[in-house]
Amino acid sequence: MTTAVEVGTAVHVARTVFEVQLTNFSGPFDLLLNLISRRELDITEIALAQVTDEFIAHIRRAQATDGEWKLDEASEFLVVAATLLDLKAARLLPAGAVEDEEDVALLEARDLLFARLLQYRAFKDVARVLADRLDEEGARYPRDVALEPEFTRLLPELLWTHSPEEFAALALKVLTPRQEEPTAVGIEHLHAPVVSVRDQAAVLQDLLEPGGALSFGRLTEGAASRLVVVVRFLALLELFRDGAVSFEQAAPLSELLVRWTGRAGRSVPSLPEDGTGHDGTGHDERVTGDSGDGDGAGTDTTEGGADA
Amino acid sequence: MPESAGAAPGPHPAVEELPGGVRAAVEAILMVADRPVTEERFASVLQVPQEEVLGVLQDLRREYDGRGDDDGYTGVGARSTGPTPPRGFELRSIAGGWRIFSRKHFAAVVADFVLDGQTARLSQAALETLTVIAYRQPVSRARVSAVRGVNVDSVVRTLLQRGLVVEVENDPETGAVLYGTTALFLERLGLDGVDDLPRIAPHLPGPESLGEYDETTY
Amino acid sequence: MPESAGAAPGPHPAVEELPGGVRAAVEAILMVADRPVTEERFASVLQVPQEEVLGVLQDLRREYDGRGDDDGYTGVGARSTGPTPPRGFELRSIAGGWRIFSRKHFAAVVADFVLDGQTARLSQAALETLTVIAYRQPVSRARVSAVRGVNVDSVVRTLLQRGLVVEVENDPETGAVLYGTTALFLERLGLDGVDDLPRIAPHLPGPESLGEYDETTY
Repeated sequence: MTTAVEVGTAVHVARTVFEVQLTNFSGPFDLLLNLISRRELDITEIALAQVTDEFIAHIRRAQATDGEWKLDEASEFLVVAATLLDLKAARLLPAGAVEDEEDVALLEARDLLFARLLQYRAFKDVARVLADRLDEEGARYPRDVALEPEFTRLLPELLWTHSPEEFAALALKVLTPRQEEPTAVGIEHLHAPVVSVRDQAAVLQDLLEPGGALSFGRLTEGAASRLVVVVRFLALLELFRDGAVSFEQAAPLSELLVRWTGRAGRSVPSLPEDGTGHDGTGHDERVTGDSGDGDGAGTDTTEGGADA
Repeated sequence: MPESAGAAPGPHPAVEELPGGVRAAVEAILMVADRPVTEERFASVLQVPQEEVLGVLQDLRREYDGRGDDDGYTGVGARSTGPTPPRGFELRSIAGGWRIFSRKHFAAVVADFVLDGQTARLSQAALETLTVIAYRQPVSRARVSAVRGVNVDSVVRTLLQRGLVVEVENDPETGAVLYGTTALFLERLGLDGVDDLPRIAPHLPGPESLGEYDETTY
Repeated sequence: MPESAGAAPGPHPAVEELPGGVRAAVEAILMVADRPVTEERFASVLQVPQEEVLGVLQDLRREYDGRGDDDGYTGVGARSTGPTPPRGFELRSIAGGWRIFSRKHFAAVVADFVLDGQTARLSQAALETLTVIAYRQPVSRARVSAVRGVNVDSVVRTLLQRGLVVEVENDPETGAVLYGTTALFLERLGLDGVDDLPRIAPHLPGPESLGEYDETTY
C-alpha cells in the first residue's frame, strides 16, 4: 500500500479530477479510462492498485461529504469497480503459467475486457473529431426558405378523406405515450431454481461447526449446481464478515482453508438485512441464475486487500 | 437561440475585415433569410451605415441581373467590367425589405423541380404530425418531435407548403417558432373552429407532462 | 430584361436559350431547394447531360469561393479573369447532393436570421452514441450499450428526435431494431457519404494487433 504522504497527494489530485470528471461523466468506461490515463495507460499491477485505492477513496469521500448520491451514478461506479477488479484479478495470473482451462478463460476475459476498453477509447477519440466537425459545420447555415406562393399554388389538389372522428382517432394513437420496448432480453420467463444464501450458510455451518478446517472444494462437494456453489461462496463471505468463520492460507495461491470461529447455534439470521442485490426489489437474500457482475463488485472489494 | 452552434453572440470581427467584406456579409444574410430584411436591420447587425448597406444592396441587385458594358458599376468587389449574364437568382426589394428569389425566367424549371414527386395525398408521417399540431397548438417543432419520436422538420415544411399549418408566434421563453392550424385545415375537416375538434384529452397526459419531454430530451 | 415566364408546368423553352443558360437555371433551382439536390435530379429537371450539370456545379462552387489570378476558370459565364473576393455564400457537395450555405466566416451575423434552425449542442453521451452508430451501422441499441458500457436508450431517443439517426431495419435473427445515420447527419457533418467519415482505424486496434497491445501494456 502507499505511504501516508502519497495517499495525501493522491486524494488531492483525485478530488479535482473526479469533480471535473463528474460534470461530463458518460459511463463507466469513461471513468475507467480517466483513471488509467492518469497512469498513462500503464496497466501494471501497481498502477491498478493505486487507481483502485483512489477510486475507493473517492467513493468514501463522496459518501462522507454528500451523505448519499444518485443511484445511477453509484451503480456506474460499481461497474467500474468490478471492471477494475476484473483487470486486477486477471493480472494476478502469471502470464507464462497457463495450466488449466479456467486460466485460459481468464486470460481471454482479460483480453476481451482490454479490447473493449481500447475500442471505447477509439470511439471517444473519434467522437471528439466529429464534435469538431459539427462545430465547424454549424457555422454554415443552409439556405432553407419558404416556397413562393406562385409555386405552392401549383401543388396537386390535396386529397382529404378523414372525418373529424377519424382524425381524432389518429391523434389519440399518436399522442398516447408509447410503451418503450426494453433493450435487454426479458428473463422473467426463466424459472431458475432459487437458492437462498441463508440456507446455504446453514449448510456451511453444519459442515464446519464440528471443527477442523475445510477447503472450499470440500465445502461445495455436494453442490447440485454451479448456482449452489456460487451462493455457498457468497454465504461464506457473509459468515466471514460476521466473524463466524476464518480463512487460512499457507502460501500465496495455495489452498484456502475455512474454519468455524463463531458461536454455536444459528448465527446466520443477521443475513436478510444485507443488500447483496442491486435492484432493491426485496428479494435480495435470494439469488437467482441471472445474478453475477453486480454482486461480484460488492464482495470483491473486501477481498482487495489480500492480494496487494 | 443562445445555444446556437458556432455563432458566438457579442462582438465579432468587423465585417469589413472578413473575406468579401460588407458585400459578402450582406449576401450571407440574404441567402439564409426566410423573409425580407430591412436596410435598418442590415445596418444594425453589420454595424455599418444604412447608406452603405443600401449601396451594397443596389450593387448586388445590378450584379445579379447581369450588366452590359457601361452601367456605371461601382461594386465593392472590384470586378473588371464587361458584359455578364444574369444569375439564376435575383434580389428584390419587397415589403420594405430585401430578399433573394429564383429568377423569374426560370419559373417553369423551378416549378418542374418543386412538383417533381409531389402527391395529392398527405403521407402518414405528415398526417400524424398534423394531429399533434392540431391538438397541441401552439406548439414548437421540437415538442412535436418529442411526441412523435422522430425529426419532423421536413414534414412540417410540407404542411406549411400545403397551407394546413402556419407559424403563429414565437415562444416567449425559448424564441422557438410555434405552429398552429389554419382556416384551410378546418375547412378540410368541415369544422367551424379548433374547439370543434372531437375531444380526446381525458386519456392523455396533459401539457404539463409534455413539458417534461422537452426538458429531458433536448 | 425579357418578359417573365409564368410558372406554368410542362414543356418550357430549352434552358440553354434563357439568359444565363444552364448555369443560371442550376442557380435558380438551388434557391428553392430545401435539401441537397443530386446531379441526377438537376439533369432530369433541366434535360441536360449529367456531366454538364456536374461541370456547371463545380464552376459555380469555384466562382462563389472567389478566385485568384490564374486558377484555370472555365465557367460558362465568360467573365474576364482577375482576382475576385469570395461571395457570402458557398455551394457544397454534401450528403450526395448540392446545396447553398452561408459562408462560415459570417456565422455570427447570420445566426440572428435563422429563425428555427438552431440546434442545441449534443451532449457528450449523445455524441459518443452517435459515433458508435455511425461506425457500426446498422446496429442495435444493445450493441451500442455494450461499446459504451451504459444504457443508451434515452440518448438514442434524442438522436431520433433530432433526425440524426433513424430505425433502418430489424435484425433478422433477434428482431432487434437496428439504427443508422441519416442524410441530415451527413449534412451536419459536411460529409458526402458515410464512407467519408474520418477513418477510425488509427484509433482502433483491430483484433490482429491486440496481441501487440498485450505485450506492451501488460
